[in-house]
Amino acid sequence: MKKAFTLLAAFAVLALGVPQTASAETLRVGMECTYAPFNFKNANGELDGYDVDVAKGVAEIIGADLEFVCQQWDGMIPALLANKFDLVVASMSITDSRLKKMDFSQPYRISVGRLVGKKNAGLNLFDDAGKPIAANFAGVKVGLERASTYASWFEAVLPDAEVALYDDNESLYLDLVNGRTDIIMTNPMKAYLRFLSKDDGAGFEFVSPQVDERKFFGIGVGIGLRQGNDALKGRLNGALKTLTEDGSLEKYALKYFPFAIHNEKWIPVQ
Amino acid sequence: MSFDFALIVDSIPKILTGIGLTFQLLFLSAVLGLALAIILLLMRISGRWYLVAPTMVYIYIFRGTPILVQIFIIYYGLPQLEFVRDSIFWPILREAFGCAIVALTLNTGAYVSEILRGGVLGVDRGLKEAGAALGLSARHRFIYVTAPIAIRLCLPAYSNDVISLMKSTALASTITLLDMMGIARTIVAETYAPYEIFISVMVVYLILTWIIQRGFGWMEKRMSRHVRSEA
Amino acid sequence: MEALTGWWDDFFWGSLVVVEIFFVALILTVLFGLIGSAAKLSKSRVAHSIASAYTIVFRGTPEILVLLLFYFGSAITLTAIAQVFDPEIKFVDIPPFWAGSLAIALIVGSYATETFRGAFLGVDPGQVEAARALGLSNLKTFIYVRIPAMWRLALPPFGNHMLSLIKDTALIAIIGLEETLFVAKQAIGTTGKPFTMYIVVGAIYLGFSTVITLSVMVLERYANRHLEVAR
Amino acid sequence: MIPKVLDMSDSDQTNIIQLEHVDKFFGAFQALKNISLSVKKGERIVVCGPSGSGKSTLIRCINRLEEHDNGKIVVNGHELTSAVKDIDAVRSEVGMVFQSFNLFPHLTIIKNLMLAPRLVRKASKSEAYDTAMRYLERVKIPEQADKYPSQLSGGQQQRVAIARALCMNPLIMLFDEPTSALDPEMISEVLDVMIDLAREGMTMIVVSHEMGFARKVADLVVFMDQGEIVESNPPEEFFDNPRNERTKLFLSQILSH
Repeated sequence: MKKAFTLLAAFAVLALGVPQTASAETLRVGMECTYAPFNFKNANGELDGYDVDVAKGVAEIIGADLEFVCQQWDGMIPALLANKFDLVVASMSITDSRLKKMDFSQPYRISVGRLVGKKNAGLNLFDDAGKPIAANFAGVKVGLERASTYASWFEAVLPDAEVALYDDNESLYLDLVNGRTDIIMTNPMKAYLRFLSKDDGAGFEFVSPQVDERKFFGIGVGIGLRQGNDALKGRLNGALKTLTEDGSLEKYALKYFPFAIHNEKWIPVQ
Repeated sequence: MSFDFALIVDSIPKILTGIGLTFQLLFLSAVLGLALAIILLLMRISGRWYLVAPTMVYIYIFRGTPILVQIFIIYYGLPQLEFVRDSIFWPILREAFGCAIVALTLNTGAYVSEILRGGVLGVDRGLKEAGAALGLSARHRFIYVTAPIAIRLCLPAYSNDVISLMKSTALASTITLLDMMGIARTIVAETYAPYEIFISVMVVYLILTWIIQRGFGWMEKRMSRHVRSEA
Repeated sequence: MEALTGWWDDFFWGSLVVVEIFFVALILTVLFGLIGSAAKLSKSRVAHSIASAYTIVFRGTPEILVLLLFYFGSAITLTAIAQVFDPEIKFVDIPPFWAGSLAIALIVGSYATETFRGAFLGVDPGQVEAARALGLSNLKTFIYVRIPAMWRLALPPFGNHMLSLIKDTALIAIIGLEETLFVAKQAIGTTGKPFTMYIVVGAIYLGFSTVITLSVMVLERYANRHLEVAR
Repeated sequence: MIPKVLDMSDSDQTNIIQLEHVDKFFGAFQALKNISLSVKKGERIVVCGPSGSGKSTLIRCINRLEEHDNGKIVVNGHELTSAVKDIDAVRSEVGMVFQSFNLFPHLTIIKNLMLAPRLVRKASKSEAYDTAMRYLERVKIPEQADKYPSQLSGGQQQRVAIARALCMNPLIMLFDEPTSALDPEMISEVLDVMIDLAREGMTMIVVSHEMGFARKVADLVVFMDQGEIVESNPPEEFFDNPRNERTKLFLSQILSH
């Protein structure tokens, strides 16, 4: 039996690894890896996308190595807090509720949401002022990503809507096509590229104006990090400023979209 | 590390709102799965190759692949096929609940039919012969001799399978259902407090397991009165 | 099928991850099973209670819950423990590979505990007495008599544990390890063909299950070679 | 000494069981070799022989618990073939008592007895109950009616098993080593029931090594070895003047202690 315990002890040391200190040379970056075109695996099996480009650009400027960690969306913040990685570069919007638990850099792209539904379905969900008409959501099944800004928006603004929560963005489109949901709310840039411009999205269109209530969608998408890392945050912001001003962010966006998706001018946000 | 007890107190009622769905998934798929298992068993012991072979393939496939993959194939995979969406099954497969029931039923049916077969094989051959020697038909022998003895023999294994099934219902949370697990995951996503929430829901699952075990223990005791001699 | 072009190598690497986890977890499962059964059979009340609590908790909780709890909880707990010894330590972490392997090994190990316990009890005490009478030490009796005799009894149910183990690896996709199911999700994102991709995953697992089943059959024949009737 | 079958002149020549050149194989192993045997109504046959000689296989073929490979078996006018449709009907006329009792463990004694009459004979509940109680009284354990088999001693269980077979009013009773699983002190209680049965004129084939029983009731003692009938004679002849060497050897082994 003694032997077994020695073995176990030896194993424990192996498994726990070396305790790490905060001043890491290597920064671990959490993302979904299935959220094209922001973070995804390309045909060569390499991580690619706007978020990935931003992360690499930042890393180059601050002189750190990167290690990417793939994480399902609903566990992204718990994983960050549990120290599964150091940064979230995963198209995560900077919102007040998230700021209570974590910290963000300055935004590196804008954050909005938009509803997608069947063409000519006669859905009349928003009034002319761009406000949702709650009554018209009755009987409409809505697909959302669990723990997304869109889910928070629906819960607050349309609490009676019939909502199904998915573990990843990809499933939203699958079930919209399958008819299990009538509308979905998601990032319009992604919806356009991944879905509306493709064959399987041909019968669908945006059925709402852009929704960008700051309370829910925040001031944009930033790099997430644990609280209390102000030095790191300062370095990230410095790098993002450079990337904005030297045109890199625009260059990254143009790889995937016909337009830029960041705030064109560097306006530091409090 | 701080353990937020207030959060637990807050969350438990929310988690419990999902217990109804967990129960529905468990009971419906347990009952349907048992029916399927009996059909599979009868096919398997029919001795006719055209009934035996498909049953064996079915059991091999469903026991040889992860239930999570089965759930994904049924929920996300099947709609890719045009004819499935045009079929009469679409109203069931359209709903996440229907898909979960179908997946859990098909899965547990394969396991339970093997358990039942073990029970049937465990019945002493001499007892079946005694029935035959009395002139009981094959059907009567199965109903009155083999089946009641086999049921007692497989009860312990069956109770374990019901517990496995209960644990599998938690996977329904991966296809949008808000069972206990689904609600727990949603709360975690909102509160970023996995530890507190997951431990709370774990306690609820453990209580359910305990209840199932107790229930079957009681049933076993009642059913095996004949084994207790003189006591 | 052309949807699969370019994805074969990803599935291959994903399968390799499955294999790695399987073997790591297998070793741990045997370890946990042996320690657990030893504790359950020991005269120490404390060891017995700890082992009982272990089997109750891990056999009664959904696998997905154990996995999530481990993935998120381990770092928080270990960090808290480490800080007791050295407040300078900011965090201690288990990589997902180890968290996943450890979680499924603990789950299946709880089943193995019961299997090994039953098998140890099933070893004919006469054999042990005979070995002691021949002057073998306690340890030598354990290694040369009890373990081999126990192993023969434990092998068939342990074969089933190995199947559970391989199937539980599918759950690790939920904590983001890039095994086959995760590869399938990525492939679906590009190709929009969920049925095709998940069927591939199912086929891969069916292959693994088959290999394990056949290996167990070979092992069983080897373990029982002394029982073969001389011809 | 109880009266032998010879005085039952009314049932004279009809063979209720007829085996002609029966072979039975288990894989490559031949369990029965060219067995021919005829049993008249009311006749009592005791089959003995060393273990593995095919005695059990022989009587198991008679109610088709084993299927013979060659030859012909006729029971009560029905030839047993793989095509025989009413094998259950044939079996219901042939009672069988097993070495290991084979009572249904999940049923009480009375329900063990009532099961087949209810299902096969379509007897009413009260009819079946009355018959069952009558036979329980005959085997002298009516007070055990509501117990479960596991609560009875081996001798009691075997007597229940005999009563269970009798409840079907069989024409023939087959006994497959009915006492060899019993503790010595219980053997006689079972044999007594069997002797009673013989006295009433039941047609019986008994596989047994109870030579005292054979002497007492058998019309014919059949000795089998290696799947063959080696010798068959009335008991006086068989025991006092065995002809075959194998019979002599067997008898010397079985009677020497």
